[in-house]
Amino acid sequence: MKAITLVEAVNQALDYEMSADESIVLLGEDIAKNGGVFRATLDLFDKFGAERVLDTPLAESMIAGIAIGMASQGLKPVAEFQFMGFIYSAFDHIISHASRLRNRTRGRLTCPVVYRAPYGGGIHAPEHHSESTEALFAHIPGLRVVIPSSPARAYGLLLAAIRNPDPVIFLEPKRLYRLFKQVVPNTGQALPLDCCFTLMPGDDITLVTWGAMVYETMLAAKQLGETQGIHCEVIDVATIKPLDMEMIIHSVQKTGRCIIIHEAARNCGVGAEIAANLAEHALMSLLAPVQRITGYDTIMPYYRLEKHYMPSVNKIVHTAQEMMEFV
Amino acid sequence: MKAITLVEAVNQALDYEMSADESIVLLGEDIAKNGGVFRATLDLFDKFGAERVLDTPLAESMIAGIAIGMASQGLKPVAEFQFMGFIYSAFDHIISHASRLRNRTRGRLTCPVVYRAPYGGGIHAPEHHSESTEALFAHIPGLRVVIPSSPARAYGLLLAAIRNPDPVIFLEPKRLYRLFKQVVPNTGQALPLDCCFTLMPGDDITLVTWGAMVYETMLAAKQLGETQGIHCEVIDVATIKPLDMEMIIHSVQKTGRCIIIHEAARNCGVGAEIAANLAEHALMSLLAPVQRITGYDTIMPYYRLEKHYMPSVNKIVHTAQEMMEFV
Amino acid sequence: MKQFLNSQGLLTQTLPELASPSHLLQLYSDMVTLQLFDKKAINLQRTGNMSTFPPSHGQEALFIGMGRAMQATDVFCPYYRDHGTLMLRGVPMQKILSYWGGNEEGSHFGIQNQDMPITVPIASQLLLAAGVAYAIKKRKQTRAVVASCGDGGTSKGDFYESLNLAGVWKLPIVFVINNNQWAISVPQHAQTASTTIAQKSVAAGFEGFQIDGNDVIAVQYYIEQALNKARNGGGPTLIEAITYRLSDHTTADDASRYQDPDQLAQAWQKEPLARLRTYLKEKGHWSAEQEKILTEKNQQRIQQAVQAYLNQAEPEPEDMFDYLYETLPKELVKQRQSLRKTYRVEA
Amino acid sequence: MKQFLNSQGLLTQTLPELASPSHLLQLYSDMVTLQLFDKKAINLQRTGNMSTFPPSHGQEALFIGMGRAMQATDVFCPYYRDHGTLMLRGVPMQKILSYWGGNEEGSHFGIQNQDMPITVPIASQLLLAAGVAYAIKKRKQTRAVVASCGDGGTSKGDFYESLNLAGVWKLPIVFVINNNQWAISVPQHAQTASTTIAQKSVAAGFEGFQIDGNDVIAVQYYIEQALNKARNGGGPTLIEAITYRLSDHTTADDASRYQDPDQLAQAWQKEPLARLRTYLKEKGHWSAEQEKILTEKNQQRIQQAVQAYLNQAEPEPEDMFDYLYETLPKELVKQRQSLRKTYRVEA
Ligand SMILES: Cc1ncc(C[n+]2csc(CCOP(=O)(O)OP(=O)(O)O)c2C)c(N)n1
Ligand SMILES: Cc1ncc(C[n+]2csc(CCOP(=O)(O)OP(=O)(O)O)c2C)c(N)n1
Ligand SMILES: [Mg+2]
Ligand SMILES: [Mg+2]
Repeated sequence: MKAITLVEAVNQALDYEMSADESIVLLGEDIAKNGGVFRATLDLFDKFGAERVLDTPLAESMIAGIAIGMASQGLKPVAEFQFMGFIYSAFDHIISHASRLRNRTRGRLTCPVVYRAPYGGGIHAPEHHSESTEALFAHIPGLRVVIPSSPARAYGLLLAAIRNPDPVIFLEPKRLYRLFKQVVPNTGQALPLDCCFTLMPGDDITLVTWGAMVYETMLAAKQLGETQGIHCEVIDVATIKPLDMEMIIHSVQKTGRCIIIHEAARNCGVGAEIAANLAEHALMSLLAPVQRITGYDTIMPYYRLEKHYMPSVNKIVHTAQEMMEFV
Repeated sequence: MKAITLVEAVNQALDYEMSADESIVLLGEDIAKNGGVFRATLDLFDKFGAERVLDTPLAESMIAGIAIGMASQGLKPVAEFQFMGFIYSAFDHIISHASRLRNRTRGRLTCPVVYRAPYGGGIHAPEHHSESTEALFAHIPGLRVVIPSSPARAYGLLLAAIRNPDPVIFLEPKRLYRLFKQVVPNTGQALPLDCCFTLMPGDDITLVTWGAMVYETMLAAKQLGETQGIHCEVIDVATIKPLDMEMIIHSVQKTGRCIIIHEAARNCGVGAEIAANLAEHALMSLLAPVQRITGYDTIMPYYRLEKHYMPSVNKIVHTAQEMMEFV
Repeated sequence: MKQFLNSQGLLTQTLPELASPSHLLQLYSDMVTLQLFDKKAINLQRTGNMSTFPPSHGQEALFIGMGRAMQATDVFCPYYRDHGTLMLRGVPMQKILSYWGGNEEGSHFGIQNQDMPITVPIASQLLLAAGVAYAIKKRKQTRAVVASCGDGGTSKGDFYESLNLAGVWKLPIVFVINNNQWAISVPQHAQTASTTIAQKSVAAGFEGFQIDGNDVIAVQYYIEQALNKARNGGGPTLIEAITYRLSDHTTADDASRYQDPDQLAQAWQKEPLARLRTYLKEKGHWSAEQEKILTEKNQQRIQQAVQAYLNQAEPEPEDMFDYLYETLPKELVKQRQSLRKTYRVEA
Repeated sequence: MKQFLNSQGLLTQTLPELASPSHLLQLYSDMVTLQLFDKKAINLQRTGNMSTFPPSHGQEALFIGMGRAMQATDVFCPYYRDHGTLMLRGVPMQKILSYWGGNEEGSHFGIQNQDMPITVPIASQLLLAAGVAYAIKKRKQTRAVVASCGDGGTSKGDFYESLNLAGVWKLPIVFVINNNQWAISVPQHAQTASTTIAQKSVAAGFEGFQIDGNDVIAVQYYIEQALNKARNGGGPTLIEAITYRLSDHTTADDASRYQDPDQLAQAWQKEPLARLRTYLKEKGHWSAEQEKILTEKNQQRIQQAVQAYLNQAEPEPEDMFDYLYETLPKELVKQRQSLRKTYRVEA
């Protein structure tokens, strides 16, 4: 079997599920003939036709809103926002309607929508093309927020997201779209939407991360293990909402130390929620203050400076070393 | 001098500053002849005329966007969103432009806008009229977020917000609009936009809160002090962004205990940021895990149940007692 | 402005087939019901039994005609003032009261129904409606969507985005704008410089026209026509119904702050019930006696609904968790338990 | 479609006053500059010296005519493809390169200027522009705003909200839509069912018309007219300029995936530079020799800008903090220090 990239895994999941389930429709800008600007929907227009793969007019509020209307009729729309930075005008529909339709109608109508968007920085894109504002969605009751960090998890989590009867924000770390490949059997096997993934076991420090930062975190963990004998447990949160704190707390109770790494701005980022939970539920296990390594509380700079904005392997290694020395 | 309500204090601040500064314009829905649905702009249309007090067409994205354009020309727009629940379609302009204009142009253009909105629950309003999603703004670099909790602070902080050369989200706890009165001298004296207010000194527990919950927190603190000899230090955060963690940490280093109380949903609320900071910077002072008393991670229910959603005096008292017993 | 019955109760063109005497009596009766219901609801608000309520006065013909124009299998996407239409869609009065009385049961509707719940953020329902219309079109069903909105709502981007999509995808949808001349305190001429709202459809490349929204016959007839067109693949229509808000915006509003009393008095001359009553009386189909019976029958029905509303059990606090997700995430199960505990402690 | 010079280089109506031979030479020269600049920028991208770039090919007449129509005191609110106009507004080429080269210095513009920076979220600039126009109107200045947008952008709510406000507030603003037939891969007929984009102004109650966006004379003339109207209290105008995107959407795009080569070949027949060259040659104002000199002069100027761009210092990492707020909050001062430290450590 051929190894595939993360974006190919997204395509494979869409293809698999569209073949299995007639009610799925895709919609977005440039997703039909063009196959999406990142080619996530490549060939699906040819395969499933113009009634199931819809190029919409250019309007994000519209994309979000019509998807909800479609879903209320039993379709399962998978809507693509071309970049996460263009999702903001769709907020009203996501917050006011998608997240609430089931609750508001006491289950009379439901909203099985998946909102996909490429997210995060690191590809030298223009302004607004490198956003990582997952925390905004994580604060909204009624939503689920999912972020895969490997081809296999992209495949399994996207299948789960589509099958889930409630709205899911599915953010795809675009820096990883083509960074590495994996063999991903096209078996239609979904992954759970409510638990973290332990990517590496370790006893000294728990490194909690998601999205593209999983990549740097794994490199740092390997380096720490190999060169300094510091054994990190690496957790890919993957399902940002609901947050599987049990697994994280369990790990921190074992290691006594925790570093949370994310690309988004620090203030009120998802890292804060994790750290707050640790302060509430694992206080007595902590051997050192919980650290967050995050993007700065600045606007993601134009691309010349983006590498300075994003957490680096060095910084993770350095923070881990300091933490081991804390007494 | 006559004591005034919080909403009257807002009006007084607008009136004072509009008299002093020609460049201020007000805009929003129903703010002119009608004086705003809460009467925050009462009489200002008559006093300052149709060129400075503008009823806009009904469109929040528009209100947010034109305010930025006005500001770039040196006007100082104070825009009202009728309720915070209708601000979401304005997110794109607030996030993509208001917060970035100065940075993007390296200071060539600036954005001295104040976005006001009544916020929070507790007045038996219809759906979408009881939102408290301040955390969403707190995550956005380039913004300031201010929430007064008394007539005097509404007056002083609103003056400061208007005078500040950068965009400010100014959220007015509508439950407090007419709940109590204070004498507020109309001296034009602004309050600082970067520090908390200690409303009550105490040695046992630090209670950190803002907005309408200041009211319940003060009642709880009094009750705890009078009936059980538990002395709470009550901090009104007031300026949610930037967050004055120094004052909070200082207090917690003294008391060793902290309860954070807010009305907004718990997950990724501003309380998480405060707790995370305490876990990072005051870990060794903590005698008990930091607690958050917040709204649930549910949609603010229609008004029959809103009292069950919001933190109560009882719950604060109860949590404080438990915390004192923690060993 | 398309019309059959003018404000003097005189015909301005031949009546359409639907306007049989019995049907006109039905329409009249529906309007009376709505009017009495609204008075009662305002009363409930004044007596502290409801928090806010947006009355229908002056727009009864629109709400009723729209309801009667739709078929059961069509889908209605209402705005917050549309309870008159919702009642004809089968939503019990008690549910309308529940909705404005702060209980989600009101949005459940209590019946099997695919209509959207009341949508508070202005004009957002129009995009939901376009999505519904696409689902109908994709499945080649002969159903259509009515998407309703106020004049103020036509200033929102969502209005235009929805029209534009409906045009380019030729969706089976009828947009009905209740132009009641006001958006709270903002008069229509402060919303837009376009002479009519109907002409806004030019921007989306399909037909739009004005109807007399105080003429219940015109309302039903032209919406029916547009729905037929939509069901048969003819695409969208924008209908601007001219009405007047003969009341405060809601019970929380005081229109005397901003409204010219003369304008209001003039608008009363065009009120929708009087003209139909005049016409029916003229034709010998209606009498004071019948009016009395109708009123009494309605009062009873409304009183029953009000009693049911007042007697209904308070919702359970945990309800706020129970419809959030199909499966409640474990963290929320804990929160739900904690709510239960707090509730017990405080009770 | 208003036009002076057709694609054969023939006049279709008497030339306006502005079209003196020397001015036509200027316009031609501007277009050549832009075309050469774009080729160079694409080259920089291909050689790894720039990340993404949106070329002007096929739209040079629009960008140049629009720039020449404006007065210095007017305000320009561009979209991301408008660097041709920005150059005429006084923004140095080096700054344009910096912008697309990932450096905020490009949005500073390097000059005193109230024009908006390039606005990436589609159509959002139109609302900023309406706000600018209100400020101008309030202060009773005789200035006006040009707000520019692509055809795809007219599907966004912001477009309509801005038009609607401009109409009802009678703002001094000219909306110029570059209808280059494509929004990335989505053709114009998939954006809207309205026959023209110009007619969308009907929804907002003011004038709209189409111009030949490949005719630089028409572009300058009609935008000037509309600006004069705006400056003199006549309110807004919507101008749809018909062009064609004779290139990929950006350097990141591959138009051959979705574009019919015949359509492209046809569009080349209407290309804006050729017709003006033909006309000028015909009239004896232009020669191959002059073309050569012009090209060389431009190449030099562009090369200088490119060198300056390539040689310019990298921005300092702390820059990301230094323009965020007028006064940096203390928490951010700490973050700035930490960045400095990390930077030193890693360097
Ligand atoms: C997006 C949004 N903004 C503001 C409001 C507050 N609001 C409620 S009704 C209303 C006026 C609506 O006027 P119109 O659309 O004409 O409908 P009408 O009430 O006249 O029937 C406003 C501004 C809202 N519900 N939604
Ligand atoms: C709000 C928003 N959505 C999506 C995009 C991504 N995007 C960039 S250009 C483009 C197409 C724009 O087409 P058009 O407005 O016709 O301008 P053109 O590029 O053809 O000049 C899209 C979808 C964006 N920049 N902003
Ligand atoms: Mg109205
Ligand atoms: Mg285009």
